Amino acid sequence: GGNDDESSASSGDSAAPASAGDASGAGEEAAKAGQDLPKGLTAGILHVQGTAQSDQLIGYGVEDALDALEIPYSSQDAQGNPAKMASGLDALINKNPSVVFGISVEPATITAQLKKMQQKGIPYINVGGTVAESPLVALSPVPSDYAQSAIATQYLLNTLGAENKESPGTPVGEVASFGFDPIYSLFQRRITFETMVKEAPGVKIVADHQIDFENPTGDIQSATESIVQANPDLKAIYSCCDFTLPPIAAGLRQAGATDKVKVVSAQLADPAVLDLIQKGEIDAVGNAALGASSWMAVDEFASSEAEKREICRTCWMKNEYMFAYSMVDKENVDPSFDLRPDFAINPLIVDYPGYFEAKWKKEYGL
Amino acid sequence: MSTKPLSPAPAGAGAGGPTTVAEAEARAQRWRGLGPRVRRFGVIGTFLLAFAVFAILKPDEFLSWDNFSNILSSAAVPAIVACGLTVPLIMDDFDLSIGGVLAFIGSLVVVLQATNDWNYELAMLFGLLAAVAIGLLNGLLIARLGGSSFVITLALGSVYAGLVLWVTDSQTIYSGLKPGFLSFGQDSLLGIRLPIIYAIVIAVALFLLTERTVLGRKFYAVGENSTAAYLTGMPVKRLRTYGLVLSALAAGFGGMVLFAQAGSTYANAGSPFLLAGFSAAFLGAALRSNGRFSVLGSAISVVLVQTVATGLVIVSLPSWTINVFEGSILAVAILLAPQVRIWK
Amino acid sequence: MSTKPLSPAPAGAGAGGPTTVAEAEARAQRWRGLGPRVRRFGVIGTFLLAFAVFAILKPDEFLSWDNFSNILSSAAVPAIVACGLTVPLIMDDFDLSIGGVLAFIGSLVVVLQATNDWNYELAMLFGLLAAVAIGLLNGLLIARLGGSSFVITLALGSVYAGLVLWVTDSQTIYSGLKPGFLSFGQDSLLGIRLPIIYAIVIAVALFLLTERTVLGRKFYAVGENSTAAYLTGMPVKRLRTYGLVLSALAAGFGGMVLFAQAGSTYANAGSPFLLAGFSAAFLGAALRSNGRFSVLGSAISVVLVQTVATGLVIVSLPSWTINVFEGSILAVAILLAPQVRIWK
Amino acid sequence: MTPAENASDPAGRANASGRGIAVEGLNKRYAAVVALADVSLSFAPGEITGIVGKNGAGKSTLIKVLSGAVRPDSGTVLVDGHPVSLGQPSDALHRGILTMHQQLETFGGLTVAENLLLGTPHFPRGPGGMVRWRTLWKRAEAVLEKLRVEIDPRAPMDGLSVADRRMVTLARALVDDDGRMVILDEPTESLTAAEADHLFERMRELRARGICVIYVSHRLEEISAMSDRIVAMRDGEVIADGATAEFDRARLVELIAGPEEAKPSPAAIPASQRQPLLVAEGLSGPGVAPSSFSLHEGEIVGLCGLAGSGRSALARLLAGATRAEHGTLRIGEQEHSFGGPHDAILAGVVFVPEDRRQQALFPTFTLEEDVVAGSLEKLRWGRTPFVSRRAQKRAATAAIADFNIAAAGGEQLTQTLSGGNQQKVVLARWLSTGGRVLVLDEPTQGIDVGTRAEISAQVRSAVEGGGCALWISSDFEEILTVSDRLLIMREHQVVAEISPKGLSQAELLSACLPDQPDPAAAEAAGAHG
Ligand SMILES: Nc1ncnc2c1ncn2[C@@H]1O[C@H](COP(=O)(O)OP(=O)(O)OP(=O)(O)O)[C@@H](O)[C@H]1O
Ligand SMILES: Nc1ncnc2c1ncn2[C@@H]1O[C@H](COP(=O)(O)OP(=O)(O)OP(=O)(O)O)[C@@H](O)[C@H]1O
Ligand SMILES: [Mg+2]
Ligand SMILES: [Mg+2]
Repeated sequence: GGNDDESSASSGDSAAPASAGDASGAGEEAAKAGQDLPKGLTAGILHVQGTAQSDQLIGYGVEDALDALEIPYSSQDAQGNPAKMASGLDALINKNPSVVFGISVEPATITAQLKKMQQKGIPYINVGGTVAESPLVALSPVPSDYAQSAIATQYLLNTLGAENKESPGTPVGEVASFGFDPIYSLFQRRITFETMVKEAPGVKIVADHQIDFENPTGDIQSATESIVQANPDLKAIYSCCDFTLPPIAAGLRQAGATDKVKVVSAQLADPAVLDLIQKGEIDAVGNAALGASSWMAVDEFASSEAEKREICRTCWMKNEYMFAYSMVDKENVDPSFDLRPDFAINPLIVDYPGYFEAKWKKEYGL
Repeated sequence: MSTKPLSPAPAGAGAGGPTTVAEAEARAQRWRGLGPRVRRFGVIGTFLLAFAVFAILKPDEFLSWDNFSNILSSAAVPAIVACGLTVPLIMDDFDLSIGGVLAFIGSLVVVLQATNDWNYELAMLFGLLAAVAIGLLNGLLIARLGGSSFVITLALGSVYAGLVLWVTDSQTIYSGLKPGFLSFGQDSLLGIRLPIIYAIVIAVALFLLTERTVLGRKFYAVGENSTAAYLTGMPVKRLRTYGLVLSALAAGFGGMVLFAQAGSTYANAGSPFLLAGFSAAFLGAALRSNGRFSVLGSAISVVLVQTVATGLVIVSLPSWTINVFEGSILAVAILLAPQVRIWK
Repeated sequence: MSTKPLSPAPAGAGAGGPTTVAEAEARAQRWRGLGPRVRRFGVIGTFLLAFAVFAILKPDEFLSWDNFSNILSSAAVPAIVACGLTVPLIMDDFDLSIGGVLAFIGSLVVVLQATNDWNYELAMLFGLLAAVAIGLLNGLLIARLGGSSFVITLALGSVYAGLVLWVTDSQTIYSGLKPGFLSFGQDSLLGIRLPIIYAIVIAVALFLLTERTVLGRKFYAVGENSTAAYLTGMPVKRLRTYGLVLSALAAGFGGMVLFAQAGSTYANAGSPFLLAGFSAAFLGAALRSNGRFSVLGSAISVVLVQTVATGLVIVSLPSWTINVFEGSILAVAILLAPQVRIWK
Repeated sequence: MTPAENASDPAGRANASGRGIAVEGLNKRYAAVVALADVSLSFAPGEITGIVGKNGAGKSTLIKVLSGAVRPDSGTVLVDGHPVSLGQPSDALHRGILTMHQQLETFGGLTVAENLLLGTPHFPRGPGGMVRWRTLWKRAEAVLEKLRVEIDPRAPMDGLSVADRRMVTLARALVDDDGRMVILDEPTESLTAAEADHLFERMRELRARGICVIYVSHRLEEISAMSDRIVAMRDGEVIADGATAEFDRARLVELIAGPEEAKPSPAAIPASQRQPLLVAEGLSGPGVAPSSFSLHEGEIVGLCGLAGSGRSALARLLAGATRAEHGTLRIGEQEHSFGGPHDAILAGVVFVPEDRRQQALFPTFTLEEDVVAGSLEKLRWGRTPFVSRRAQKRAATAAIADFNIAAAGGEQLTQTLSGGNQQKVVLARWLSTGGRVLVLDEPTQGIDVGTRAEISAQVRSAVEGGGCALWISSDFEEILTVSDRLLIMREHQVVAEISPKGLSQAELLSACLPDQPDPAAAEAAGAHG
């Protein structure tokens, strides 16, 4: 450990600063012989909540991508505790890595550490989920919350339309939503949902429940039951995120409304949800291949190192198709899912690991 | 001889000012112009008022059997945990490990049946034994070796939370749970969901134990004055250990019910029960005429609080006002509570 | 009902068996074969041992100025909050509203400058005044009207958490913070980060207040025996109100520092401080020779716990073992602590 | 027989008879303090042993050893000649040794019946360990009946007056008719002669049943009358041990207080010069029916009554701890209506409450901190808000000397002081505040004879400069000697005023009894005195 990336970089090769200027769109074309990855790169990984399946999924993505590049790394798990986010990042910085990948850690809780990293010239890259914008975050190649929410909402509207006996295709009915606005990405999802529903005049949002993050499971389950009771005509529930689904399913089960109320959600990372989809307790979940976020992040970091240029904030976007936004429902659910090696909840639609591994082999000769 | 407390409430909670009961009462009467009859039913009245508002706003939804059953079933696990932790609290021991114990025992039982393919009854039995062992350890460190209950149980709670990650390998376990185990958490008996029945049975059992048996009276004696209890030959350490074992058992059982209800383990399952359990116990104490912790008080408080929370969801207010209303109802109720204490 | 579980007063919880201090000591001596010299430094010794292990395993990282400064700066806001809540705790009042107050006052100050474009100094002043008002309200409801501090502050904490959502419109606010405000949380003085300096100043000020002044002596008197304090002519209600105001002020100031440090508000900012603050206060009390809550004890505990947490992070163990080690170190330290209390 | 010979003998005596309880070579130290130094004693069945000694002499420590509450550093306890290990109180209880400790420790929130019987074999246990409440009430009533106490067994303990609580704990120790030993540590503290008589009756009953009774008291007349044998202790040692007949009062005083004679109290100011300082007219409040009386400058007025007659309630009223309902209270020229103790303190009232443990002591304060707690403002360091450590030390040192407080030093925690010394701390705290009107509720409880004289001298000198004192004491012997005038309370009302001169204790007691036929006679006696 303890390398100084500047010096090792310059000793690695001499044709370095050439392509620093045309950062955007450099991508594949920039692959030239001689642009080897500098030696001695190391990385740190900061988990926001190591017990969360989504966190593990994204984390494994980063780890496997780094393994493919033979970059050693060390990890810290903040266990969802802001104080530990800060001290975990401190510990990572102490090891003087070339880069730190943070898994959906809100920059606000680690501002002091990010400033220090900026001074030391260590880039901080956010992977997995959207966080508040910050100049201290060098890169954030994450799936779009709007997109995930939009496909889920559209799925829901389509279902409601299909169920409409009087004028098929026109969605009607009462829906409820679960969300938590203070988290920015979840706010984006709810707003998308709300905006799209407003355009369907037959659909009415009868409840908008804000999750109690101190006691999410108990709160969601009891709120589900209450909402179902308070709104006997409820047709569907839209939720921001996958962790709400087991308690929502349990609440519906208790209220005996599993069949009556459709449940659709954005974001899919927890395999427990696959089980619920297969059982028909949850109808569909908007999925993005979260692991792709990790590989894109590592790729951009590697390119910037190889090409001796700043990290490009937008270059990853040309690969956004890898997220392969899609709905997982009973028709296409694959419950044999394993976190490794698939990194996506359903059979890979786009084989991004293969793509990047091939690309790196070609560029860096690994 | 008069039975009325006339000496200053001996350094009691909230004492400070009023030296005699009569004086406190007189003073209270002065600032609030309410008749004693009204104040007597202050706490319950505040809640009833809140319920009435819910019932008027959403009569069909709030006053339905479904809603009632929903409230009770949401209250079941918190009530089990709260009743359990009330027992050591009676003896002035804080058991802050309940969150960790709940998650650990629950996960253990799930892992044993799902991963190790044990019989689910055996797994549950093992879970209960493990809970007893945890309680005994707490008792050893706190009652025998004299550690501060607050710090020891907090520390051990963190250990158990770590063990949860270890036994579950940091995964959510949702497959492999035996059907019998799921029925244990999800079935109904005579139209009443099983967790509600468990909660009632446990609350009644612990109520009888603490209020009606000789052992329970000794628990109270230790809580009132542990030196006096020791001097009168009561096995103070053993009694305190019993209390900690009971709370660990209740938390462990609560964990099993929780995961059986949910049909899976999940992360951080225990932590919400910590604050909820203690606030129920303290609210229950404030409701009682003598200000003491009691199993019944805790159980009732859990249900009251859950009813308010559900009612607020049903009338569907903006989310921030839910927090505000919930807090305000609680605060108003508690301010009327000392009256009850005075008038007995 | 005593809510002070650590008091070695006759009815104290930690007591249980031992009638006299010396007797407890004799008994303790019997079961542990350690010399008194060793036990005297039990707690601090356990921590030092842990630190030594960290230092040996990762000398460069653990023993660096950077690490030291990191630990202190992570400990700064928790220490401010813990020192504040210790003051009412000395008088047996639990202030569980600190989490809500911290988030509310912090958000208020951010919103006033970012959304309403106030001068940041003015916003901060307003925030402090609001904190005082909150403390006075707590004091009114608890000390004057006799509500249970545990339940009232819990309830009001929930109200303030709701108000956070209201003032921030449920959004994370990260733009519009004035540069002066950001410097207030992020700059350094003589190479020491400002939050560390604030924490030290506040800890020292509250230490002097509670341990060295007439007022502080009265705080302790109220905590020891509020009836006696009342009969001695001390304005018990006013003193308890002061305590609650001080803790609200500290929490509010902590919130400002937190958000200035972060450069934005964020969700659920307050809740981690609740348990951390109280465990520090209780640990601090267990560390002291007479088992009393003290500002210094709380401040030192925050730093000790933070150091262990950071050390465990640095030696980078699997995450579940971190929980287990953290809990175990705390438990062992506390078991050695009663010795210190006995031997002074 | 010299005390020393006597002290070594009893063990043999107990061994020979095969019955009884003995201690041999007991030693107990607390840091620098020697609480027991090589104590060997034996207690024969059917004998009442009185233990006397100054405060801090080690009496309670001896009792704690016998009851298993404290382990000696060395030495053994022999029961019927066999050494036993009394590791904890239950060990002693199982051997039939029942104890009432000096410190009043009760279960405040539980009922009287539970306080009496919980933890004893007499507690009625139904099927499944359930409490049989009805039996419990009956048994408790029966137990209380033995002491002629009328307390509702269902009443919560913390609603009782100190005297009633004392009676309940006493009844608990006296519950067994077939135990081996009953130990009572200052049982008559805060009891008047009327209640004490019932206690003595019961003690004699136990003696007749062959139970050893050990009994500690600072009331010398009482101990002379009740005990068969007296043991005197000083500095942890037994300094005298013999049949009661061998001790006359003077010898007892010398054994307790040491050779130097107690200073005689300064003479009272002649009645004619006295100005009324405190005047109450028709004053009533919680526990006090309308009462009229006055206290004059330079006067110590004794307030007498049976337990429960409202003396403490009146004291609380005067101290502002409870609110007056009707009537007027004047101090000097000014009429007062106290909103709380702070008002009373401003008006110059100093109040020493009766219930030391719950209303007076700060248990984990150090001796220094506790003694100055009433006069903190005087200890400011200049004009700063800080407490001057030096001033505190000075004040504490003065108090320790003035009140003969036996302690290891100013740093000793008040809860580890002996009972009498705790009381001295409380008195010192109050008397150093320098008020004009002293309201003293059982000020000398638990205090040894030597210091009692000094305390009355202190109070006397405090009132000398234009103050007055209301002195409540259940010890009629004491109240007759200290007071210039006596007020009698019956049924919550001040009903009479008499002069103590030439009054006997029996006469005083009969004046206090509720069915006193002719209060006017007593009043007349007071007026003419
Ligand atoms: N736990 C303790 N720690 C330190 N010293 C103690 C402790 N208990 C008793 N002592 C000391 O031992 C000595 C003897 O105390 P003890 O209570 O036996 O006296 P006593 O004869 O009962 O006096 P009193 O008449 O005042 O009740 C006292 O000086 C007291 O301060
Ligand atoms: N607030 C009150 N309301 C009604 N009765 C009261 C009140 N306060 C006291 N009493 C009555 O006065 C009695 C006397 O109580 P107190 O504590 O004053 O004892 P006391 O008369 O001083 O007797 P002693 O102290 O000798 O036991 C009580 O037993 C009770 O019956
Ligand atoms: Mg004594
Ligand atoms: Mg009295």
